[in-house]
Amino acid sequence: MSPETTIFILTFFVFVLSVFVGFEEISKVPSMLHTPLMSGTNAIHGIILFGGILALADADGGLARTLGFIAVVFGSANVFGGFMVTDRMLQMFKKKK
Amino acid sequence: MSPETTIFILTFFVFVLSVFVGFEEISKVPSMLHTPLMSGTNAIHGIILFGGILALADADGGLARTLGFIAVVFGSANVFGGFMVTDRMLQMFKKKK
Amino acid sequence: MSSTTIIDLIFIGVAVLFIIGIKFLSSPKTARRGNLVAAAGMFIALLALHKAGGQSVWTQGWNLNYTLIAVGTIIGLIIGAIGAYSVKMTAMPQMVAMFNGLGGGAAALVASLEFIRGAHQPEIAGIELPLPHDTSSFIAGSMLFATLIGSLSFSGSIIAFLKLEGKFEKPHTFPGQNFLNGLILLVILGLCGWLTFNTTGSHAVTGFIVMFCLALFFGIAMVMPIGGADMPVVISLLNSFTGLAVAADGFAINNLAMVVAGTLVGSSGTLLTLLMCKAMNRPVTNVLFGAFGSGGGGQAAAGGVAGTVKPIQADEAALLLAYAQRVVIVPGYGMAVAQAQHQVRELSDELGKRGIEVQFAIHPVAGRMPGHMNVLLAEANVPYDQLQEMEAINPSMDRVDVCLVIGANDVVNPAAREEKSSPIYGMPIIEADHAKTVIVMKRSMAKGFAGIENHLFYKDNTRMLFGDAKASLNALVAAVKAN
Amino acid sequence: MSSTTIIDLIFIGVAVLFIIGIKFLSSPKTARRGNLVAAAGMFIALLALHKAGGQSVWTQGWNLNYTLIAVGTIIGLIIGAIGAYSVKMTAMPQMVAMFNGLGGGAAALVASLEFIRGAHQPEIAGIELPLPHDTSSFIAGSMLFATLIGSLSFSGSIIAFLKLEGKFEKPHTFPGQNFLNGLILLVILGLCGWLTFNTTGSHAVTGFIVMFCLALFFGIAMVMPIGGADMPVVISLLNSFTGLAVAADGFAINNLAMVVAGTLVGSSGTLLTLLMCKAMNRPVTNVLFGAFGSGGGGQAAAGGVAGTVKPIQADEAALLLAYAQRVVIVPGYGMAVAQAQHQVRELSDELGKRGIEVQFAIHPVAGRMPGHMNVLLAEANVPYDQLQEMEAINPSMDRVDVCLVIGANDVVNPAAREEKSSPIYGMPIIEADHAKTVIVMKRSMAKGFAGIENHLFYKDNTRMLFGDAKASLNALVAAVKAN
Ligand SMILES: NC(=O)c1ccc[n+]([C@@H]2O[C@H](COP(=O)([O-])OP(=O)(O)OC[C@H]3O[C@@H](n4cnc5c(N)ncnc54)[C@H](OP(=O)(O)O)[C@@H]3O)[C@@H](O)[C@H]2O)c1
Ligand SMILES: NC(=O)c1ccc[n+]([C@@H]2O[C@H](COP(=O)([O-])OP(=O)(O)OC[C@H]3O[C@@H](n4cnc5c(N)ncnc54)[C@H](OP(=O)(O)O)[C@@H]3O)[C@@H](O)[C@H]2O)c1
Repeated sequence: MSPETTIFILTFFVFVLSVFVGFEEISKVPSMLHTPLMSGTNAIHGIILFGGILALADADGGLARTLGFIAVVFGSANVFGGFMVTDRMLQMFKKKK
Repeated sequence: MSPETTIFILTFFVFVLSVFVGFEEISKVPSMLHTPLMSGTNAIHGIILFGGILALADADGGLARTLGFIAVVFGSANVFGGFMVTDRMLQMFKKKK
Repeated sequence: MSSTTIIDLIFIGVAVLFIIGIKFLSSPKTARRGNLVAAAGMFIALLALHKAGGQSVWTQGWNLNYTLIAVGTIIGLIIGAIGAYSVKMTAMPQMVAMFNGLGGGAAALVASLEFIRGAHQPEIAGIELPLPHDTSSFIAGSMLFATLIGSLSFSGSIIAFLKLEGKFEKPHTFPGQNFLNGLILLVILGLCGWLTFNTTGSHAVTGFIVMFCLALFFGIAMVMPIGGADMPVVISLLNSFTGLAVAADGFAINNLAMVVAGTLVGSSGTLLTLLMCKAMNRPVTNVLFGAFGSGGGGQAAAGGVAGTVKPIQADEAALLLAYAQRVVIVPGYGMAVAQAQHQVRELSDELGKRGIEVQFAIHPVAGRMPGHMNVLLAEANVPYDQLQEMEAINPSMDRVDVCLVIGANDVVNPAAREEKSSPIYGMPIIEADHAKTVIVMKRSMAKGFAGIENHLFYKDNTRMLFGDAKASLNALVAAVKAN
Repeated sequence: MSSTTIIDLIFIGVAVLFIIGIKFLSSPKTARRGNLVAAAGMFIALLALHKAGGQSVWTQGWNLNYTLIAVGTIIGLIIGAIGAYSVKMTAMPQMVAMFNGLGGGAAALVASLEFIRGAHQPEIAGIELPLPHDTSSFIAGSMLFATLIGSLSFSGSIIAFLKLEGKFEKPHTFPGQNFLNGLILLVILGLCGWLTFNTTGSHAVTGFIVMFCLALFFGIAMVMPIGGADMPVVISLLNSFTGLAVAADGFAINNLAMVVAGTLVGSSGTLLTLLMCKAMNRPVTNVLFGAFGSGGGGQAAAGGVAGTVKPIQADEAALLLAYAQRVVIVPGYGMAVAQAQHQVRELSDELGKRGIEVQFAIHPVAGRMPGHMNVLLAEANVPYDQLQEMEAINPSMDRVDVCLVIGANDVVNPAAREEKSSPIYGMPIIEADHAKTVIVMKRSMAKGFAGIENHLFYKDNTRMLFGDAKASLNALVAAVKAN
């Protein structure tokens, strides 16, 4: 079996396992955390920034550059903004003395 | 990066994710199920039977054959006995009418 | 071990950090740390970033592209920071919607770039992705999936954002809408199906662009008909969509970290959406396709019910409070609208000074986003341990002298308990009606989000204190002080 | 897609079946189905079994090896079936121990075969395992790990089995034991370290064999000192060990299914072990290295405490029961020893007939294995819904007329609540002493597993009904019928 196929299979497997981990983790979460959790995970998919960077890194031609650039801006806003707004939300929850 | 390394990395990753899945799944289980759960997982690692079969399949020489044979016997007892004893245990738990 | 091996091991570590981060995020004590853990993971990933080939992105010669990357990242950082720190506490959901939309857009663009590139020079695909031919159509498929879902999430989130901002908050519906949407979706899927197996040539490019635009439009068409109050659920759904889009991108450009991160968000987000609907006791389909939610935040017209409404004045209410031993405050959406959280705090302190036991009963879906009340009261520095979950307080409600309902309606509506026919039947409620006396603060007899009558307002032990919550509370505080 | 791709996808499906199986196993309603799901997964995996190379094991020419495989599998099947179906309900833990041990042995043997083969013809390793040189030492490492852990689990489980069978149940300890064990372990690890980087040549083989034997011995030395009653915990630990060994084998022979299955068992087993200890309120280290547990099931000598013991006769006890309204039965290890579950059922039916409300209070660690009481009572067909968890029944214990304690001791010992000094302090107990009257059935004043006095027996509202549980119960039933 070609190593490429194996790699593909394994990557797919990693995907499947991640699905389970994701489900299991959320299964019992208090509703007051729904919004912060939504916001936190939202920040995590900001990893798309890297996709943008990779795409822009070897982009050639105006179109590719423009799209790549926008992707980077969007991604970066998603990841940085996401984490920051989540943190601000969660500050609210810290026990008052 | 050589595909072999990638395969290795990915396999390792699968391992890591499985650890998390295993932990998450058990985290909240009623104590009356501890024993059946122990017994059920015990049956699952009976998959070692396949290791034995593979080893025996291309074994050459008396020693290899003997060890492989023992491994197969052990593994097979583990997997079959494991599932059967678990099932018997769990029959006990079914709601009486 | 070769450096690339190490890099990959680093990415596994990153994935673990994400997993632990989400784990922590799902428990109040560790939530904040969880967010930081995830952020740390993201930072490490950024440093270790490398191409599918293996060479790091940072070690190769600087060029225009890198300038663009730097500039773009910084611009994004600034946008994000301003957005995150300028926004009012209560406006955070729309902020999340916005960021989520941007993420979706990015995912769509990345996928498009790959696809179009592949379409122009097919052979590259072979080099780029160390994947055998028999899966290349899978790759094309995941690019298309990422584009579709990503752009859908982009436009959808923007609509959600605008709705939460109060722009056309009312659902826009017209007959046969769901049918039309279904039709568009069919066309999109058809296009994707065709493109999956025709990835090259100008036709592919054209078809792709059409698909892209249709997806954008579909996002709008999907969210438009949904009532503004249901946006939290919609956002959560779109959030998991973006996650899946990112995962698909990960497959397309063969980036493991993206696959894992995206998938985690996708699956946890899906479950979260379902949990949110469960807390409102509504099937998710009802949220997405039902015309319910039209109530859109209490603006609905008042309706008549047999029974008498017994109004009360602030000073009389103050008396009741001042001589109570145990008071429970039930805040709702109205408190958010009136921005009355600080006055509420003042009142509870005032009562506390007089040795009265004051507690807040928080309903899981009070307000318009989960944790809405917690956020507001926390902002007003109400001690954390004064907040009680619904389940915790209900059993002792009949030992409460005065239950003060501030701008809450559906979450204290006995119909959920008593009327099988009611749309909220079965939703757990805070049993305010069990208290010896109930004082309800609202401006009118208008209905709540669910748009239904509330018999609590007509019960013998209920008094209505009409007026804007903030105004009434100021009056109350003054009157209590006077006693 | 090539056939091998499909096979691999099948294995992913198998892994998913295992995951779902374990998931189901951890909830009472679905537990049995869970076991079947996992078994189904195993069967599919067997059919799809193929070599690292990719060719199926079943499609190639038949030869001696295949005959051996067939014969071996069938022998194992027979052993397993006989073991599984002949064993008494209460002896199931030792059966699990036995099967687990066999699995461990198999894991060790498989790893040894690979290692020795590699040691003889080094170059094979390269062909066999599609792994780059920079990880070959990792492979060697995992072979050694599998051998060490596997054989340790093998011998350890056999000792556990024998102890549960009542052979030298008492812990065998001598001063400096832990020290000696530590020393052996060091030697083993040293050997492994050396072997990891010297995998070839006759020296390697010798060293390997020595390591193997030491590991076997260590397994014995590790379990010997532990009291028979702690065996469930030990078995659970060894179970997760075997899991890890199998996973390591999976790495060694590059079999994904084995890696996943083994790891799942390893991690879930580890957590399960911790949960078991938690239920007994003892740190796991205490179980493994503490001399505690020496009590070994109530054989300890009786001790004197200030206070008077008030014996009671069967017929008098019967009167108390016959005129009670609510009776709670607390079964313990003694009921298991006396095999009195059927008599217990008879009594509860008899009382039920007279309109008396009878419930069973099940302590999580009553008996000698988790769920011990559930299994016994289920065997005697006690209706499932008559069984109450400790947490559920404690709040209402003070509304119980008669609490009938049958061969339970530690799990109803108030010391856990009151005496900071007590070894079981902090363990949640069934609050039998809150009942109006307590009747304790045991043979003597002997201590329980924890080997400590129980003040409950001396309380004013406690009566002791001495004698073997089965005998006493028969007397009771007769007397109740007489009334
Ligand atoms: N939390 C979530 O995640 C979420 C998400 C989507 C939907 N929902 C839904 O939202 C509802 C929440 O229930 P709720 O009781 O919190 O709110 P509600 O049922 O929507 O009722 C809010 C009430 O506050 C009153 N109000 C509005 N502005 C006010 C002001 N300035 N001063 C005083 N009162 C004011 C309104 O009556 P007047 O107009 O007469 O003043 C209205 O009846 C539930 O039906 C829930 O399912 C919740
Ligand atoms: N469940 C588990 O997984 C597990 C595992 C390991 C350890 N443990 C420990 O085991 C203990 C369980 O507590 P437990 O109260 O169930 O049992 P226990 O504390 O061990 O007490 C059992 C009592 O039953 C009596 N008994 C023995 N044979 C009898 C017979 N034939 N007829 C009547 N009485 C008889 C004994 O007193 P006489 O000799 O006077 O009759 C003894 O005091 C806990 O300490 C727990 O931590 C539990």
